Amino acid sequence: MSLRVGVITFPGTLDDVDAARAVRYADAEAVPLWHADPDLRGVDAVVVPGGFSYGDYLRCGAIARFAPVMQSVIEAAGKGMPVLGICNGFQILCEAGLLPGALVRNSKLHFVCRDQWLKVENNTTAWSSRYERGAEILVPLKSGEGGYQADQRTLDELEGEGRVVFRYVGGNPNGSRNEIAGITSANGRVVGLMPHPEHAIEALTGPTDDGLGVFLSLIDAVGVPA
Amino acid sequence: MTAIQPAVDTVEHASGTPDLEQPYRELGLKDDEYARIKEILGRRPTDAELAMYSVMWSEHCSYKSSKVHLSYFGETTTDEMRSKMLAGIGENAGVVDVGDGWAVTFKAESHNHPSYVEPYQGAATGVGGIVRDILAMGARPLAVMDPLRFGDPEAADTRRVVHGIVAGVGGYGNCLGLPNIGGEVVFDSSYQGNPLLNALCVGAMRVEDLHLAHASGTGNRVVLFGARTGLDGIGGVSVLASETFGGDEHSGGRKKLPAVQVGDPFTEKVLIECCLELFAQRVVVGIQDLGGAGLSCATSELASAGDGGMHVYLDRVPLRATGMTPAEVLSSESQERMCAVVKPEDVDAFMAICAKWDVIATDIGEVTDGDHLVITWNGEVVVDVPPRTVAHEGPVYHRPIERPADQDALQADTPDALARPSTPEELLALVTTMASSPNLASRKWVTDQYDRYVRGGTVLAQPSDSGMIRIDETTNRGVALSTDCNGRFTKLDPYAGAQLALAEAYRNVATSGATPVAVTNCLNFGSPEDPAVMWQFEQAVKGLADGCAELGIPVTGGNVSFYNQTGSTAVLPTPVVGVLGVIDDVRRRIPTGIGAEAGETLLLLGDTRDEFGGSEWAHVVHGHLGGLPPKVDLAREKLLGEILVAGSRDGMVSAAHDLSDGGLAQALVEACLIGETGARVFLDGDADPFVQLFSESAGRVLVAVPRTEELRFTDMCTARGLPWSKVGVVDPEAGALEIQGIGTLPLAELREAWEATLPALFD
Amino acid sequence: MARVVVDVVPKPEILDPQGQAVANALPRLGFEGVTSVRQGKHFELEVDDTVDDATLAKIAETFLANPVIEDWVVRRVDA
Amino acid sequence: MARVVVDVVPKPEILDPQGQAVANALPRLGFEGVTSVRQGKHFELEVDDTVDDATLAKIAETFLANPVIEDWVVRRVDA
Ligand SMILES: Nc1ncnc2c1ncn2[C@@H]1O[C@H](COP(=O)(O)OP(=O)(O)O)[C@@H](O)[C@H]1O
Ligand SMILES: [Mg+2]
Repeated sequence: MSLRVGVITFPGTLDDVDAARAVRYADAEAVPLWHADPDLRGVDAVVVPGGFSYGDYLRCGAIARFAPVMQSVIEAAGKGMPVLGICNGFQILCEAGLLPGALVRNSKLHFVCRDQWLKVENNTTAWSSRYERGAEILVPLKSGEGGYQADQRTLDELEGEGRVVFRYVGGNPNGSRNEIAGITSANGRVVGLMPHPEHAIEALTGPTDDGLGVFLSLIDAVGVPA
Repeated sequence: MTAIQPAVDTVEHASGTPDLEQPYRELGLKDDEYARIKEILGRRPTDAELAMYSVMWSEHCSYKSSKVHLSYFGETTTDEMRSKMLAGIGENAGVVDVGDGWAVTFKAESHNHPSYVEPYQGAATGVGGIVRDILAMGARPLAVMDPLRFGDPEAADTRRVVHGIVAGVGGYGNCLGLPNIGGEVVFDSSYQGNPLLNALCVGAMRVEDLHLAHASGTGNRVVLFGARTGLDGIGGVSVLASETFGGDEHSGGRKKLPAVQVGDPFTEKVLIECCLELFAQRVVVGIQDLGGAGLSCATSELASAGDGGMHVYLDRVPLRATGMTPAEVLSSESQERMCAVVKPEDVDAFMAICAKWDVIATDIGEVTDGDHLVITWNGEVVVDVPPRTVAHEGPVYHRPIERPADQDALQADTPDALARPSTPEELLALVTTMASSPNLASRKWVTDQYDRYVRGGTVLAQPSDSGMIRIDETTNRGVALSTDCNGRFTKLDPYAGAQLALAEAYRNVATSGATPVAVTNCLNFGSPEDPAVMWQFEQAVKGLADGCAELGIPVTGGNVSFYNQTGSTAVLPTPVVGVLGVIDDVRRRIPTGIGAEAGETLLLLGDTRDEFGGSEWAHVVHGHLGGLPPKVDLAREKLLGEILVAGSRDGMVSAAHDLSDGGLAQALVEACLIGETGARVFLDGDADPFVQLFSESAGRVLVAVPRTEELRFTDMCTARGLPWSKVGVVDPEAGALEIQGIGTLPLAELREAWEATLPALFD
Repeated sequence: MARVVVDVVPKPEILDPQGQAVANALPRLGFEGVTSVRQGKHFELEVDDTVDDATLAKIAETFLANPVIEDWVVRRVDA
Repeated sequence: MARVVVDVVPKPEILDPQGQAVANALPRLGFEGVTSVRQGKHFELEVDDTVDDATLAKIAETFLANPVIEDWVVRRVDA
């Protein structure tokens, strides 16, 4: 048996096929989860993928956080289940209160799609243990509202507790405070990031395969079920 | 505020009031066209019928000026060329069998005028429309491309148009989850008041899943699904309402409606997934997208493609606005709607799938025996027409054609007398000047606003010669696409210009290792009522069709956009050509940047002649346009393509970049910058260095071959009669482009020149 | 110094996907009784006393709103 | 039936790139004297008379605004 990883689809989710592919590349089983169905189908972990859930017309992730499936995810995360939010998924996790802060329009107001260098600042989370601390990885960033914002106290707390997992290097692409690209919950089980590791799992279709480590890390966190 | 209930113009009323004056001229119909409608119906049309005929008989929908010329595409397509074509001109989009059981469908369309009025929404809905065309074939849309033309980059209004169009293409495509894999950005002052927004979509399906829109089977249901119908884009038709109600907004007439449509990409994304599930569950007989002419088009086309009879209960259409008249409902261009024909026993399953996706679906009618399209409104008949007369039997014009009086003078004004750089310093400076000019500078400012990764199938996108996507993850089969057109070449000689566009797109596809198999086009011209424009059009169509016949690849579809002009000045004739190629294994793609393997040799394939008519150099340095465009040799293009594909298959080529605008110098700059690797280049001492560096002779490609493959590759070229010359070596250590005898340009300096231009203009 | 508010809303006949998304979501979140929503933009400007109403109208019309698809209202508010 | 307006603006300490872009553009377009701009969202709701102020506040706080980064104001207006 392999690890079962749920991949949520909301109406408007786009990168679910990619997240599922990345899960498979890490030799785990991708289990589709539907926004309207609270059943997590016995998965070991959940990925909330990128896209524009419900169109994201109000505010990214604002509507998705109320979906029935998210109520189950919030509950499971409370019990320690690993949850990864990528891009829109990160926005949803922030809206849902699983991660602190919020994501706002990019400082230049344009959507930005580019290959982005990130520094791995914390390799003790459920989704980053396969990296060396301080390693630099190249993965796509593609978002219009990727500027990470939080009040000073929250920022101090995140930095003080080492909860910044990924940081932009080589220039701030979107105005994120402290160049933050991804953060984790206090227990290291919930991680959200704006860049797309699921789009860097093979050199054929991504800039590198640097992103695969995110999904392989999960195996260390959960262990392969017997 | 009470809405006045409109008195509806019924067929019965129309029969009883034969002499009622109708505003057909305001709706764009000519006297004889109106007379023909009366003849077909045996009475005057109702308001609703008039709305239908006027929009369906418009240039945009009926192709009345272009039809007689476009038939030439069919005449020049042989059975052999047709052998891989599963659907061609006349369908929503052409479909090609690409092997492994896969069918690929692709098409381009223009949305030029709306993109000038409201650039963001015009571009957004342009993308939305072409995606629905692909979806209607039963295919999953996989990627989009956006050939764009803008006015003078320095002009104040250009900024508004560029920002709006680029954000609109990105806003819609990104939210829809379709990677943008290529396009064009060209600036020329002829597009100042008339930018071009062409959008291309490509999709794939299993061969057996091809769906062609038709409505056969008496008793089958007609279901409208997707967004509600509102007052979008019915500015023209509002004259009907105002005619009846005195034209005052408060009395039910709608004088000043914007002809602008607003896109909702989220609704379209959901519609895509919903449609694909409907296809997969096999609960649709036929499907039709609602495009330009809304329900007028969908109902009349569906009916005439089937057995001919249909009854539509128009009052059932879910509306977004109150007090809409039947004519308005029929003409509304509200986006994100589709129409399906469904067997009665499948209706429940159909509705359940729509409900799952929260898509509004309404049974609005049925297929009937008989051959009339009957539309009722609260029980009264408002339309009763033979559908073919609406959809397919519109007027056909043989517009006057005349070679422009100044064409000879234009061609005689050759660039030969223009001052050329002669010293090494001048030549070296020119390399940088050209690389930083608006038409040659890096397109990153544009393409960085587009998601090129979503769906995980993008193998090549900007800044590659072609966009390439993997369509089968198990076999790694994929397709490559490129769109091209040099409007200056087409202006100088429309026949040759169209062939040069075809040649360039063909070459771009082959340069990435794919075999070209099919062609689409988007023909953007001025007014068809201008004989000179019609001459350009006729010549371009002939050139393109003859070129395709010579290359042996069919035109599977396309789009014509006329009336692209500011005042009486037409845009440069711009027949954008899109070529689709197939690659059996995307892992052997050829990248554009050099330096993938150490110690590569740089070879130039093809012949270089002194050809500067319509060149970027003449434009940038002298603002000159005259003479003749470069010679076209399609047999050579074909040979070149075969060599590149063979080279890719046998692992002999590690990078390749085609030569086009800006010539060898620009190709070298791009190959170095994209590959982040320097090179040492040696020119032929016996030939003019300016010509070698900047000529735009067609049929040339720069290739990088590993040292170990050099002999094998050049032997193959020699054996097959393809001229080649060794022009340099890749030099990873140099960090510069060194042109021996001319000078050295550090890559950092070149990158600054190449990448800073568009941000400086538009940030 | 004065405080000025400019509200920009999509014209009534123009599709408003944003407002529609909010309206559709409310019942799902358990909020009944909201029958329609339109979503627009809200600008708060600090302006010098030299800026007159005509200028403010011009700013709203030519820049903050797109009159092809949007209506706008300018209000001066007490600071 | 009642008409309700909800205005949502970024909190003063939160970076507002959109407002800033407007503020920067105005002088370029020849409009002087606007010293600061904040850009937010403006909602116009039609609500049944059963919807009370507490519910409206809840809708604004939990849904229309994100209190981490935004402030909001609810106003009933005459129909
Ligand atoms: N509007 C656009 N949208 C997407 N990609 C574009 C656009 N314009 C240019 N590109 C891409 O940028 C690259 C360079 O464009 P261009 O110089 O026009 O290519 P070529 O000369 O080979 O036709 C190509 O990969 C092209 O597809
Ligand atoms: Mg090219």
